Amino acid sequence: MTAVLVLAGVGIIAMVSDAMGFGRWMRWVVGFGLIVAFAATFCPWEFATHMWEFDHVSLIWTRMLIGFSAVLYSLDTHEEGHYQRDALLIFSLIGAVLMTAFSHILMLFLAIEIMSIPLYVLAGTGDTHHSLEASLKYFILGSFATAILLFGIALGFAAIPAGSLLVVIGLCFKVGVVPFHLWVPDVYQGSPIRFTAFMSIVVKLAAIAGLSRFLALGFEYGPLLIGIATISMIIGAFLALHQSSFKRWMAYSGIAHAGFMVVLVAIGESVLPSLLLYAFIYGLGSLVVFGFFGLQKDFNDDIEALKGLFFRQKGSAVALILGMLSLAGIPPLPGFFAKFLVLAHSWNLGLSGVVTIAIIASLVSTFVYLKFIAVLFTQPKA
Amino acid sequence: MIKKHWAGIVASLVVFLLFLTSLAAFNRVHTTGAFEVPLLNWFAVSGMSVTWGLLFDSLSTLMFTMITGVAFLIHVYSIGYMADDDNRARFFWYLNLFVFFMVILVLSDNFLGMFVGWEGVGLCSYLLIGFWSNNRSYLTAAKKAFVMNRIGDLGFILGLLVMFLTFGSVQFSEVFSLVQQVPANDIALILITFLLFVGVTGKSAQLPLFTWLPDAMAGPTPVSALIHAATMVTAGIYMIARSSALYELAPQVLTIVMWVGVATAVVGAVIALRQSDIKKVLAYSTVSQLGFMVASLGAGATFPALFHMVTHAFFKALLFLGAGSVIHGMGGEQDMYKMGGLKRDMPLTFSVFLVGALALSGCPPFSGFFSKDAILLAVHHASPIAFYTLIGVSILTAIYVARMVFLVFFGSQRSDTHAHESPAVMTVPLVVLAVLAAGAGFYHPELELIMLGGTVILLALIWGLTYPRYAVKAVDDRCDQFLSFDLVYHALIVTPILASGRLIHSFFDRDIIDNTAGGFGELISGLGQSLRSLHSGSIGFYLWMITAYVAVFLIGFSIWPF
Amino acid sequence: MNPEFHYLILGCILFSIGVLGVLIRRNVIIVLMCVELMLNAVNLILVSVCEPIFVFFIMMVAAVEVSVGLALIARIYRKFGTTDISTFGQLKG
Amino acid sequence: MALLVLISLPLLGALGVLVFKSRLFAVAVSTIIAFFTATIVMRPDLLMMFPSISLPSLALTPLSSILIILTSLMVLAIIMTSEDSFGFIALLLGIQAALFGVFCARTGLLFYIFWEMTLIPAFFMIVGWGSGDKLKIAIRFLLYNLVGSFALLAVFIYLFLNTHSFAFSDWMTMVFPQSHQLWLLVGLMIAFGIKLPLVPFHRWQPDTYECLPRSGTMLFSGLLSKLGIYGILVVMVPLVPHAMLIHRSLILTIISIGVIYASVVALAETGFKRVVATVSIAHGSMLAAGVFSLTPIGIQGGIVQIVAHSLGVTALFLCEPRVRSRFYLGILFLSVLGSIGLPLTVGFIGEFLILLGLSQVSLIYALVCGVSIVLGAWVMLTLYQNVQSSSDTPIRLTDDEETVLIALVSAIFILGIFPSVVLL
Repeated sequence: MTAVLVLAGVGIIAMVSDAMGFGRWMRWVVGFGLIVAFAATFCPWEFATHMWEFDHVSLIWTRMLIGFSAVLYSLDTHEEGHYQRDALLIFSLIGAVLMTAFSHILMLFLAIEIMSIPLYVLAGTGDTHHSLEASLKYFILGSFATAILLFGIALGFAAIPAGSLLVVIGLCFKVGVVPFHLWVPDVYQGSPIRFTAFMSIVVKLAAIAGLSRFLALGFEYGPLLIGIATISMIIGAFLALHQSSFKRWMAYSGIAHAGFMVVLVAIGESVLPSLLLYAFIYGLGSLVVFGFFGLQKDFNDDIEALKGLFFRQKGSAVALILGMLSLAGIPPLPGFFAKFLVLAHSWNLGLSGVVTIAIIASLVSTFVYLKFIAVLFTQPKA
Repeated sequence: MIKKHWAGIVASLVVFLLFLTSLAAFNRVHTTGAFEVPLLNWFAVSGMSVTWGLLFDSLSTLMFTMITGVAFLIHVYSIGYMADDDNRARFFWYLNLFVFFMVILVLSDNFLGMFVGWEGVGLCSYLLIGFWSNNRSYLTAAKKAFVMNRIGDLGFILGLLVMFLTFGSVQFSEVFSLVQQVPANDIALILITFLLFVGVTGKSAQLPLFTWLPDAMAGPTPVSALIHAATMVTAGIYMIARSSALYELAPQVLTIVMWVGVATAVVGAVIALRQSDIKKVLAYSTVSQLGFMVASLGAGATFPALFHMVTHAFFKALLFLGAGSVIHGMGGEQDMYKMGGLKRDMPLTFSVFLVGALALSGCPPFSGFFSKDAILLAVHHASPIAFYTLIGVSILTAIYVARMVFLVFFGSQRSDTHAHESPAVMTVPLVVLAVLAAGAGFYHPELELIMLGGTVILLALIWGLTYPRYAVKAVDDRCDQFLSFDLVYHALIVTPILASGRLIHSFFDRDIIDNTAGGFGELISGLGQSLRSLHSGSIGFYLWMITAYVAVFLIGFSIWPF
Repeated sequence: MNPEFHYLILGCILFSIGVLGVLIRRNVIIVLMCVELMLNAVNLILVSVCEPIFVFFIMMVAAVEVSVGLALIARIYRKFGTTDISTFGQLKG
Repeated sequence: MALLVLISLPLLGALGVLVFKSRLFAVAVSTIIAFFTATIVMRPDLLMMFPSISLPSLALTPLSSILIILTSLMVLAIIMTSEDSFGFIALLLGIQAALFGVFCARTGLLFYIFWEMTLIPAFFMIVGWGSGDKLKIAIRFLLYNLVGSFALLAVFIYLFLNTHSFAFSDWMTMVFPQSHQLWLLVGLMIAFGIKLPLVPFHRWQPDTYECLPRSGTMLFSGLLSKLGIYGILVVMVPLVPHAMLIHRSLILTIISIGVIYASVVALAETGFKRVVATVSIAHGSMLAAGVFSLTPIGIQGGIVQIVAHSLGVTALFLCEPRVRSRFYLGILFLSVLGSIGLPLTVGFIGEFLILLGLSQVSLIYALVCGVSIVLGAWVMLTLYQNVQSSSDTPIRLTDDEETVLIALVSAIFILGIFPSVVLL
């Protein structure tokens, strides 16, 4: 909880920074604040209300989220004067953190909103047609989904069993799994890349955390979720085949990975450690890809522009390759073990269908990743 | 002089030393009996082991002596014959290598060691046939020789496999002692002997694998004399003689062997009648004579075969070297119809060649008469039909020999190249060989007056009849493609294989496998492409989709609660 | 047949109307209003099952959403001169 | 522990190469590795100088000893003769590390990890240093091999869940029901058959060999293709012996067809690299046939043939057409002899033992494979004569290449006369 307080403080400072006129320090303040927040997650002084409870698991989630955001922020080279945006980012992060720790359904709803609403705005800060379109889509679809989720909550209170299903659907929307993934590619592609990175790492993981925590309240949607998850793996893998936009490409790979994670979520609390590990490894991979590569200044979103990158800038190319290979699940990189866990767990439960589809999907997606990597080695047509 | 010929001289000396060794071994074997010299434990795998040693007994030492003797003479001869070739040194080291492998072949004390020599001499034959490598057709001939020999070798090695499975060893001593326990007509035994004989048909140019031998004449003439007349091609004879213990227990195979031999003798002789190239004539005659030996082996008579092998080694080497000297004199000309009347220009060559010719056509008292006589007798015991066939073959032999002699040495000169007698370094070996060819028969003289008289009269008749046709008029009845098995083999075997190769390559590999594999790729990427239409980009559509799915889930939930 | 049930029915009907509006109408503002309608339908249900805190929070959130939404729409209108959602279809595939 | 050092040495070497950018350094490193390997294998007692941390997951068997020595020597040879940039050599060393890993691994997980580790550097070699339509070829190579890897992964997961352990020892002691054995067999067949490659999984191979630079081709044909047969020997044979025995005749039939298939295709191929590549498909299939005969002698022959083929094919690829000096032609001819298995070359021992093993099953298989030997002689001699009578190429052999070639060829003949070194 202290972390949330720290974050809130930093957010407010950032918010008013321009007025106070110490804008040029802000970057350091925010970065430092994030680190302090991360440190604060270790401080023993915790208090639980009936609204939230930072138990062991949610603390791990929190550290993951704050840590990833901190690294992302520190690697971000897009110098821009608008520190309100950083403030919004931090508020959104607060929402994400709260999502991992809610113990009352109202808190879940609020967390989602706190997380989403700043992002509606941030998506549009690119001020291009794409950016605004992304913002609009995110806003309309997002609020629509929120309304459905709320409706579910309401029905739940009215003791109508279908309510929890609607809540799950609302969460699936935030996670971005098929068939509620339609917004993901468009929004990721349209938004400025620093926010895309934030969404594809922090928001996705927070949503996963929220989903698992919600199901932990005692709702049983295993078969449904597993079905959704397997379809997501396939869709994500196949649709990434023909993408020319890097952000969109990452969106689809994220959808596939979300599928893998949702399998673990659906299996239940018994595999929570595996879920955390997978989330961490996924976050790490995307962090490397985005942070060490995507956030570099001279990068425009076009994959074709990456031709021969390996021969131009070895450093970022190698980082990108490593991240990609990890996401692809090539041993000995961590991604392999994550996927391996999913396969092993689902085979253990006799879900041979899932295993088969998962193997096919990861075959395709491995191919997709390596095809992407191969681009880095092809000399551009002079 | 020395400087120019050092390679040849060294090589000849080496072989001469080997020859002395062979004499010593020969002597020791005939005084104190057979003895062995172990070399190394080659390899041992799960129970079965192959040790490698040299075995000196009467058979191997006989071969050893003959090979090194003839080889020495031919080495000396080659010094003169190859005098102007830039690659002499290489030539001589190939020759030495050949002698080495040949010795390995005859002295090894196990079949696997014999196989090593067996393939080794094949290799040297390849190298020497293709010695003049700037001529592509020579290379092709060399390749043909090697591959066809390999076909035979496959039979050999399969035979060895069966031998291993049956006796668990390939050592002569063990196999020949174990074979006594095996009942006659045992299937394994039949298989072994037959497969080994397949090897023989390759190496000793029997039907159906003999066609490489005539092409092998592409090599320098001394090579033809040494490898393709005197020594290598007789390896098969040696092998059957060596494993006669096995063959005796497989009479059916023996019959096959005999008839293959007879057929080969006939085919060789018939084809020889129509050749225009002097070396080709000799080559086919070699095929035919080898047929004689094999037939005799098939008749179960080992000694006559070996006897004929030795005499044949002498007179055929003599004939080849004589032909070589003729070719040398004619400046590389091999077509008999461009020669003629050479007996004036090269009297010495003519006389020794005549000796060889008479020996080949089996005229008493030359060696050929006695050995052929012995073979005929042996075959007569086995099968009269084969006997009369071989008599006919001998007559054909006499005819083509006469034709060759008359065309080359008699009549008028038919080309303007002025032939000259060869240098002493070439003629001396010729004389030595001539003496051997003439006298070797008395090693084992069994005179039968009927045979003697019959042969003399017959030969006189033949020579008288053919003289006007070839010596006076030199009728051109050449037909080099006469009875060509090559055309058949090409049509039936070579072309189909190559064609199927192209077919598989283009059809199975490209069309079937690649398209199947590629098909999956297409499928995947097509799927990826088509799924993209799901993301139409229109907000309205997305809203509809979400609502629809929510509805679907709700309905599904109400029907069947998860 | 207790009264809450009627409220529930009414709420569901309102919600469905909202959904239909969102689906059918092309004008962003109308869509936004329809979303608000959905939220209020939820509020109605929640009131009927007496969850007052919820209602307040939802109102607040709805207000935030509307403000953000209107700002966004204003910006879009200023930039493109239209508020028809069907004109935004560049990001796809 | 020593094995850990063994595996990490090449990786350090790779880093060093990237840092120092010196070919001499690369040669030095691989020499050191070679010596180290030799030490480990020859004098296990010397390992006491390493802190003895027991690593059950890594161990040396006689077979893997042979293979790691082969690997280190081959890599040394390749690096000595390589004219590619340092990135390439670094990848090469990386692959060497992975190969060491595979050969030493005693648990499925390590085996699979190192197995995959060979794949990625290989992929980069193709896309980075290949020629022609390299992207397409690399992707095809990748697709084939990924299918194989995932088949392997599926099998390993199955085994893991049934034994709750990754150790080979636990796997081998487990007895699986017949039907499962069949599936395991199929999966492993795909995994290893693609790597080897066996017909009909062979189509990635000729293009890849042709596209790679020479050192790459030597690496792929001489070492990487051996992974397949090693897997068969170490995983397949001990794991599903019954299924293999039951379906032996079927497998052998398929493989024999493949042997003939490849030999005949080789007759239709053109171009030095393609011909050698296709012939080595035939050799690989024959080698597999020896192992699948499941007779001690056949397996033994297979192992000998691994060494023989590795030496022979490396020498052959090293002698791609050059200035036709007498030395070049001679060495090329000797390598050709090695690859057609003339007696007194190690290839002969291998082929003879394989044929013997096959004939213990049925003489037919021996006959068919024997026919392929005849065809092989035909192909290789044609190849040699084409080079012999082709027009000159400007490149001539460097001293290093001559040294390596002499070493390889003499190894071929020495092992042919004293084969007991490579007989287990």
